Amino acid sequence: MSIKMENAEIKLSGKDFASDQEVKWCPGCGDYSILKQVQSTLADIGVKREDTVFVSGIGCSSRFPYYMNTYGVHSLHGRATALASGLKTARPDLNTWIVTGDGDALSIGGNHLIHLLRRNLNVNILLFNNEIYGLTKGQYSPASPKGTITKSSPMGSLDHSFNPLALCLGADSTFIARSMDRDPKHLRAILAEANNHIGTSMVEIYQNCNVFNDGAFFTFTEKATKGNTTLQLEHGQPLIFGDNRDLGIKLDGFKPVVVALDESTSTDDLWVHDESDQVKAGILTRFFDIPSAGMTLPRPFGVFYKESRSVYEEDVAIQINQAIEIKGEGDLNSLLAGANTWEVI
Amino acid sequence: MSIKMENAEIKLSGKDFASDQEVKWCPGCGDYSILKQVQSTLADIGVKREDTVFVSGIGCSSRFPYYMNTYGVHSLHGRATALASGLKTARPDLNTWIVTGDGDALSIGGNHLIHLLRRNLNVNILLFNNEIYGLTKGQYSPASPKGTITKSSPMGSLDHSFNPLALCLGADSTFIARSMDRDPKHLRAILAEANNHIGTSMVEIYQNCNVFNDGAFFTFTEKATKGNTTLQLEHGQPLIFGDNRDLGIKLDGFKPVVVALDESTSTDDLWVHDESDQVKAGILTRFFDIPSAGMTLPRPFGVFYKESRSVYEEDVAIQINQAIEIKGEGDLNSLLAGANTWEVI
Amino acid sequence: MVETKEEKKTVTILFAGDSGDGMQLTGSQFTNTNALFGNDVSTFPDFPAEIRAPQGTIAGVSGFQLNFGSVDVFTPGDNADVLVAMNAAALKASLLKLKIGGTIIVNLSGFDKKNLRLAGFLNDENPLTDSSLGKYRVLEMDVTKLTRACLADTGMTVKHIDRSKNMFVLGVLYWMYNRKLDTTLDFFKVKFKGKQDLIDANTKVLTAGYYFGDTSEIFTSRYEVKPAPLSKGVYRNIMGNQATAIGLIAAVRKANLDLFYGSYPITPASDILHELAKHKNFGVKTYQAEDEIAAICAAIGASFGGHLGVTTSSGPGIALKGEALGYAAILELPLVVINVQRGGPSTGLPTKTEQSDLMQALYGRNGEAPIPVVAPCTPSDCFDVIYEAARIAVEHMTPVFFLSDGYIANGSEPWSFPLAKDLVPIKVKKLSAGGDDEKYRPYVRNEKLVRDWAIPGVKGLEHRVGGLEKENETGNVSYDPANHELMVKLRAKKVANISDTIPDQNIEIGEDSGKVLVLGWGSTFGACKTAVTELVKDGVEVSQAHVRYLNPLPKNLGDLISRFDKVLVPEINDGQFVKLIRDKYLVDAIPFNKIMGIPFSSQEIKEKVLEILG
Amino acid sequence: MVETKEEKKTVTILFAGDSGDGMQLTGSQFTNTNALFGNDVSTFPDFPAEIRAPQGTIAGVSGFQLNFGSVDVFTPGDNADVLVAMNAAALKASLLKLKIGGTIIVNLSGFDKKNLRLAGFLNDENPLTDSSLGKYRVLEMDVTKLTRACLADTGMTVKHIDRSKNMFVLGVLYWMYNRKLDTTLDFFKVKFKGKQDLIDANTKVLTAGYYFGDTSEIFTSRYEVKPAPLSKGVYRNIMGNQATAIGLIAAVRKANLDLFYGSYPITPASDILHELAKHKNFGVKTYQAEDEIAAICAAIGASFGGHLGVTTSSGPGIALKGEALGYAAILELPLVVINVQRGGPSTGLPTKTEQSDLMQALYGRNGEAPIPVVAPCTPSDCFDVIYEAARIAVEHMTPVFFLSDGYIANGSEPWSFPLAKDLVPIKVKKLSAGGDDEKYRPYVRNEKLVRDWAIPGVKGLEHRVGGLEKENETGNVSYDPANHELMVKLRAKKVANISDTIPDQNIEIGEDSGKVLVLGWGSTFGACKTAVTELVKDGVEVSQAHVRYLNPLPKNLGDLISRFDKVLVPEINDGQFVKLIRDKYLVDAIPFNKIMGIPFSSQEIKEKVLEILG
Ligand SMILES: Cc1ncc(C[n+]2csc(CCOP(=O)(O)OP(=O)(O)O)c2C)c(N)n1
Ligand SMILES: Cc1ncc(C[n+]2csc(CCOP(=O)(O)OP(=O)(O)O)c2C)c(N)n1
Ligand code: SF4
Ligand code: SF4
Ligand SMILES: [Mg+2]
Ligand SMILES: [Mg+2]
Repeated sequence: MSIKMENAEIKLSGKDFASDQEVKWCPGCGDYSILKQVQSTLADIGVKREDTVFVSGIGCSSRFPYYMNTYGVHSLHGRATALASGLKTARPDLNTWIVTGDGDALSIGGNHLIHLLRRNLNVNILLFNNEIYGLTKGQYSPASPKGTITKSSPMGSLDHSFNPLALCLGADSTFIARSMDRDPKHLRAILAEANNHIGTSMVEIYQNCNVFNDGAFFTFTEKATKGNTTLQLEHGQPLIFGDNRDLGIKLDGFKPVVVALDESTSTDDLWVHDESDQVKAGILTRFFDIPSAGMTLPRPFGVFYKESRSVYEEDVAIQINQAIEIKGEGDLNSLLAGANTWEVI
Repeated sequence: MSIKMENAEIKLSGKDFASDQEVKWCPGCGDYSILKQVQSTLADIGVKREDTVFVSGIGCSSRFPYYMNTYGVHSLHGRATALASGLKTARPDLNTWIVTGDGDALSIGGNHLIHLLRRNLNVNILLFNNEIYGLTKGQYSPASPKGTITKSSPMGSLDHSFNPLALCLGADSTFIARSMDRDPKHLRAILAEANNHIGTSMVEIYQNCNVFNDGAFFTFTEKATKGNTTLQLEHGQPLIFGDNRDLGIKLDGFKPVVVALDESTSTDDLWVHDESDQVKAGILTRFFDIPSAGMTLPRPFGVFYKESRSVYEEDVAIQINQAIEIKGEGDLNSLLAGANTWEVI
Repeated sequence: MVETKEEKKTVTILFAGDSGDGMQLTGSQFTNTNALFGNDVSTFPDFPAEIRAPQGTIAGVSGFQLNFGSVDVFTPGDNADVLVAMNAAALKASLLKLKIGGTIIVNLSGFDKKNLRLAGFLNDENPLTDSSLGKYRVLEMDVTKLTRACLADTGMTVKHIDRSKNMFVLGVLYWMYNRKLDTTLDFFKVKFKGKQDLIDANTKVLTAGYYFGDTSEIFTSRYEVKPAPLSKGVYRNIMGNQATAIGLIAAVRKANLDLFYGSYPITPASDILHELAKHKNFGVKTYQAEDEIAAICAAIGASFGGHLGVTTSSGPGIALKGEALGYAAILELPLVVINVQRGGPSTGLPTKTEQSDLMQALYGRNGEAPIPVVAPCTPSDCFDVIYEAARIAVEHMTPVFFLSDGYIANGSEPWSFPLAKDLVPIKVKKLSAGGDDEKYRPYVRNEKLVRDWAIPGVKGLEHRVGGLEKENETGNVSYDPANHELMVKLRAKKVANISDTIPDQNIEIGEDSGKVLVLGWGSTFGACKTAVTELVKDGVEVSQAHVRYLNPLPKNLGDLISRFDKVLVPEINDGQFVKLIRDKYLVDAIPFNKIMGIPFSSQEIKEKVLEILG
Repeated sequence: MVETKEEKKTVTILFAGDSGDGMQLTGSQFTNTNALFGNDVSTFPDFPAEIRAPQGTIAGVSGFQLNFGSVDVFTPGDNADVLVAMNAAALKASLLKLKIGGTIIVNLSGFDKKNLRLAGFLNDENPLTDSSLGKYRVLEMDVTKLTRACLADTGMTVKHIDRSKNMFVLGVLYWMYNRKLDTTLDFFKVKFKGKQDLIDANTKVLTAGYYFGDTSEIFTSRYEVKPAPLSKGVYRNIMGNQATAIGLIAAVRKANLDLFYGSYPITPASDILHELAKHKNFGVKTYQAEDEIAAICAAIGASFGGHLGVTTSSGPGIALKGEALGYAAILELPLVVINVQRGGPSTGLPTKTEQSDLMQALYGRNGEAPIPVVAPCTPSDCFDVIYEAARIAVEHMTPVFFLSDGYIANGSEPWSFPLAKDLVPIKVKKLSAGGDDEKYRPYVRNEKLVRDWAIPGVKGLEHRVGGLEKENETGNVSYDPANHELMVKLRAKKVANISDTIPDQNIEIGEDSGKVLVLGWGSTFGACKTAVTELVKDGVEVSQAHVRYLNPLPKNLGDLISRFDKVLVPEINDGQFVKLIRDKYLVDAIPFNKIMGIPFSSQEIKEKVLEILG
């Protein structure tokens, strides 16, 4: 019983998904680009505006729904995932997107996030990770590397940060991916893949907060460095990267190693990306931590892992149908009367 | 700056750790055994009663502190981890134990749990997993396998369950282990190891709720089946199990496979347990899910993973000392006066 | 054997035994049989917080009190006429509740050395053998032994056999009160379906108990409690939580809505979840959330999606919902919030009853966020009041609080249930298409100040809602000072307006003016009604009014109150509703409080009324 | 150039510009200089919720109002004498706050086509060129151009240069009010330490502004605001949140305790966390928790461990703490809970002020869990009141609510700060060794009904605490009905007893009886005081009393109130404290409410008083 969403009759453009509200992020904020890519991806997908809902929590990123000319819910801090779970269970027919920040999703909302992932409702989560609390003017978040100096940590934060995608994988997420604000094409492609996945799609998006954490991801997003620091994952393809695509990743046992692609090493020796391999996906999420022999591992982008598992809201619908099959459609009068009645005359 | 706990002058026995309160679990409940093992382990460790604190949430398991003749806090549902984090940050000198249930830790308390794990305070978490809500009289928990029939799921639960240890590993836990109520010796050994680990020690304990979920773990705990269904992890030792210790686990790439130990396969071919290998620990936590060629994988018990990482409350203390070194011990009069004053005469 | 038959108007029986003794089952079977016979019935189960507290101890005692009569009964009885004590601890824990001169039926093997010790009797002390029970009539029988004997040849284990001993006692009581065994025999057939041996065994024991009454010499009389003059109609027996659950289903059916029930288990509210989970064939979606916050947020999400979102908890869980309640209030979406109150503060007394969450319901969130509050006053009233809660929620686009409590939730009474067709209609105004406006304006209001319910999927109604202050009509985020004041006032007025749609406050008993008004709310109803009825009979100038709508209050309440010299407000808390009354009407209303986790007795109310009359 | 010098008693200046224009900095520099000069000062910053709302728009306007005088000032001023408008939007948003006849200093380049359009002026409409500003004196200068010219040869980029334009305006104002530049020049040295080019550039622009005032012909007069007759002493300027932070440090120092501060960021409370994080050399442990629940639970854990646990939030975050608050109350551990209130309900108006969380503080949790509530009335009063909160928490073993608000938190005033040695001592009664009892009984109480603080690590005091009802004295779990009532009453009495240790309520202004009493709490203090002072001068029979202790209330409050014909309760909410007064004293207290996210003006209070006098 898979739920089909109807497509729009008239082809809409990205602009048709923009609401009439003035966008109020800081000039230069990475959120602008993400907004644009989401709008044009929705147009590409061809979903109807009235069948689409954006649910967010609280944070700069969570202002997102106001800018979408769809249905929208700006919920409470950390609760977008919880609210969307109810909405999607009630209304499996709605194309549901959750927009959240690293504070919203990982700090106050961490529990609802992992529970949504395990239940695997068919929704898309866009986690705008800027490694900072933007809206409250710059405190460290659970995604900020230890030692980050902020208003609330003038001597450096002391909390070991989460590895967001590793956490999600630990919570039995069925789809994890990473993209960034500054690569529109990549972002659109990942958004489309997320939308296609049946189940909870978790997309971490590196987003620059140019006011409180400017340049947190510049090594991965700027031309000068990006080639050697990022790895584009493609299913079935060997892990190759580098400005000249002359570097690759090999597995030495369970340890990823960066190798130069020259006479002695061919692409055949390289690790071939397999989206369905949970263990390897786990290693990829840990490319932060693992010190590779002599060389820093690049940061992977793309779809790390994808798994097909039944979807909560469908199971709910199926169980209701089963109940009706077994007991018959509920009859209110019998329910009111119960099993034992007597009459007073 | 590692914190040393003083040991008791007089050797105490397990009974010395029992409070005067009547134990009020159902007759036959697995909690009794755990209580006893904890009491005797504390005696073995030689910690002082007055330096020891048990913090729990709400649930049958969470009544634990009342039965310990130490300091104790029976907190709120899901909040033991949060409360203990404050206590341990304030008082790094206290030997701190958290007792929690699968509902308490994984349902309402999921967020505080994963945040405690990443912060890595030096405390021990005992998660009594009975795959049910005991105290509220039998609803399914996030640890109950999908399809579990309970009062709140008369047609079977629809929520995919957490893999508790995989979740903890995803949250960057520095110590994860599993034991059971029905193997006192094993449990005591693991408790002692947990206590020795500097950092948050996460111990999942399979516990039988004989009233609402009787026998959930009998295949692993009862003599008749236990040999072939359980795997005892020992650091540096090959993965051997079976009634006659004639079965082993081999890795086929990243896939664990059960092999018979005969002429063709020797123990040298087997996977050797390495507590420091996070990737392999991840595979071990997934022994639920991975269907091994033709044979069910045994359930591992013991220490899965152990890592040394700095401890939050020590970092806090260090930072305070640094602040004092740099600025000098705070002077209240200067603080009151601030930087700019003027006098009215 | 001489058999005298004594007629009784009402009888109160208290079954008390160990948690494992099946007293709840015994009590409810006896209740059902009496109800079906035609008595009016009221019950009150009282069990320990532990699943199975240590056997034989006071902490482990589980009680079930029921009051049945040939006249209307409004409470489970102040004091018991008969106490069934399955062991020494049960006797010790319950004796205070027995009337002087009352009957004690004791299970002799529950008074052996071990049991006496566990119950805390000192060395060799035994109430059965010393004179301490002199004021009562004690009927001893060795239930355990008799049951074992009865099933000796079945091949069952002793442990299994002992589980049936409550049925022996039940049989004895059926004999005493001259009741048929049919209801319970039918019950065996359903409960032990497919296990004929168990059906046979229980039938055997029940019948044995009945004949034991008949043949043994220890009983000198049987009692007759005739059917009560209940109004004509078809009746069933119903518990409060059950009534709440089916009330919700009835409401969504009549409103043509789907029900989404987001909840996290907590005593004494969980049974509503359990009941609803049985009725999936009504399309009910029960969602066991990861916590109370997730539960209410999911329910809000479902309401945004066009379902009736409902969420339930008890005190501590409700405390967690405060932020989301304010959110639901500012969104102006329908939501029903059920609080089955228990003893507080904090974790408090999980299985005991209390009315101490009224202030939390009225004020427990940040900012100005008034929410309607309604409270049922008896188990069956839960049906009517939850139905009203649902009606108000969807007709006025607002969260609504339903304040039940452990006493009502677990209590039961006969209920002349309605027919589906006779339930008042619930008018839902979901928009089915976009309007003429180019941009849909979600916060445009009708004459009652209620906005429309615009549900995703409808073209032309795309809109965004959120917790920031909204511009009037458009709903766009607005920081405009004057707009904020306007919106706060509009939301408050919308809730206040509900008083136009609710009935005037009535006088339950007594004249509509006089010396004392007993003004209650919630589960004190029965005790107040019994007390005032008796006082009025005695010629005391006292009346009773009982409030079901706590916010907004009925329009005529101030006027009604003003016609009495004194106003007494009994509550199972430290004085909460009384604050509301004093603030609102500036009358020196007198608080009367009991904070013991147990209901008032009607006697206590009577005495208090007489006391303030001087 | 003719220079006239006009003497002024008080002057109110409103700096308004784009969020990026540095108005907050300009305002606080001007404040500090005036304060150091000896004026009495009161300030009120008002900024948008967005970090940087769209440039040039009304939503992006950031304002800073300050009132300084040669007499006592109690508010940031009802209306401004001078409005600094850096662009068209700032003018449009702020004009209403300017007095008729007031002065507007405009930055001409902020009124170009683009800015006019962004501010929402229609085609070709320009307030500077049409007659719409006829009622004001407009002083135009092209600040942007002048600043650029001034730094043209520094090689700085235009973007960087433009950042200094606020300093030009500040220089002009220093000239207008005849102030020295020293304080600000010193500030540059600290702020731009190590960046000599920036120090130089800002110095240049500030000086240029000053000389511009001196030489340009547009100013006809300078003003003189003499030092205020502040009481003798040493002063500093202080903001409310800052005073709160250092008050906490002072309290733990005097109590010889360690401070554990568990918090989760939220506007407008976060600055307390930021301030405390700067003072780790006082041993302060700041803990940025994962959410508000974790923050309060961690603080409770720290209190159990013997620290003073403190937790802070604003409305929505406080709502999340309800369950844990009841828990702290039943544990009877010290805990300070700070709510810096903002506009509600729900997410509401995050950067605006409101007093609408009083009921939440009093009642926002399940069960009977009374908690003391105190509220500061000015920025510097935060110090005294948080100190009191800490004292009450540790001396009475209870959580204590401290209700500040956005207005006080961000406002500032001169403060005659105390010496450490003059602070009242705080008596902590931590037990240092086990007693004679074999079993330590943690809930034994002293004559004030306060239990001891027994801290882990001490031998012989091992004990367990929890949220279930406790047996009196032993603290063991108890379901005993009478014990529950006893404990509820004991806890309530313990809190009520605090009224013995707090000062009687005083009359702030006016006679101690009369026609009208203006009875306020919290941040309405200044407006009420100004209003009543002026009315009294005019011979009106009105007095002011301002309550800092909201629970328990001062013992004499009822008596005090009863001596007035009418009681007016002004609040920045829909009427909350007034409910308490009506309930408690049965007087027909009159609510006076403003729910606009902004404070009362003294004029509003005056008018209301006159209105009710008829
Ligand atoms: C209950 C509650 N707690 C705290 C806040 C304050 N708050 C608003 S947004 C936010 C964090 C925002 O960080 P993030 O989610 O990373 O979003 P960003 O602004 O960086 O996009 C916080 C702490 C709130 N609004 N509500
Ligand atoms: C805030 C709150 N929500 C719900 C409850 C009810 N409650 C008590 S224990 C429990 C679950 C217990 O399950 P678990 O943690 O697995 O412990 P167990 O009883 O199985 O040992 C629940 C839901 C509560 N006490 N407080
Ligand atoms: S504060 Fe940061 S995240 Fe927020 S809008 Fe500005 S740049 Fe973007
Ligand atoms: S309900 Fe289950 S877990 Fe709880 S005490 Fe009984 S057997 Fe143990
Ligand atoms: Mg962020
Ligand atoms: Mg459990």
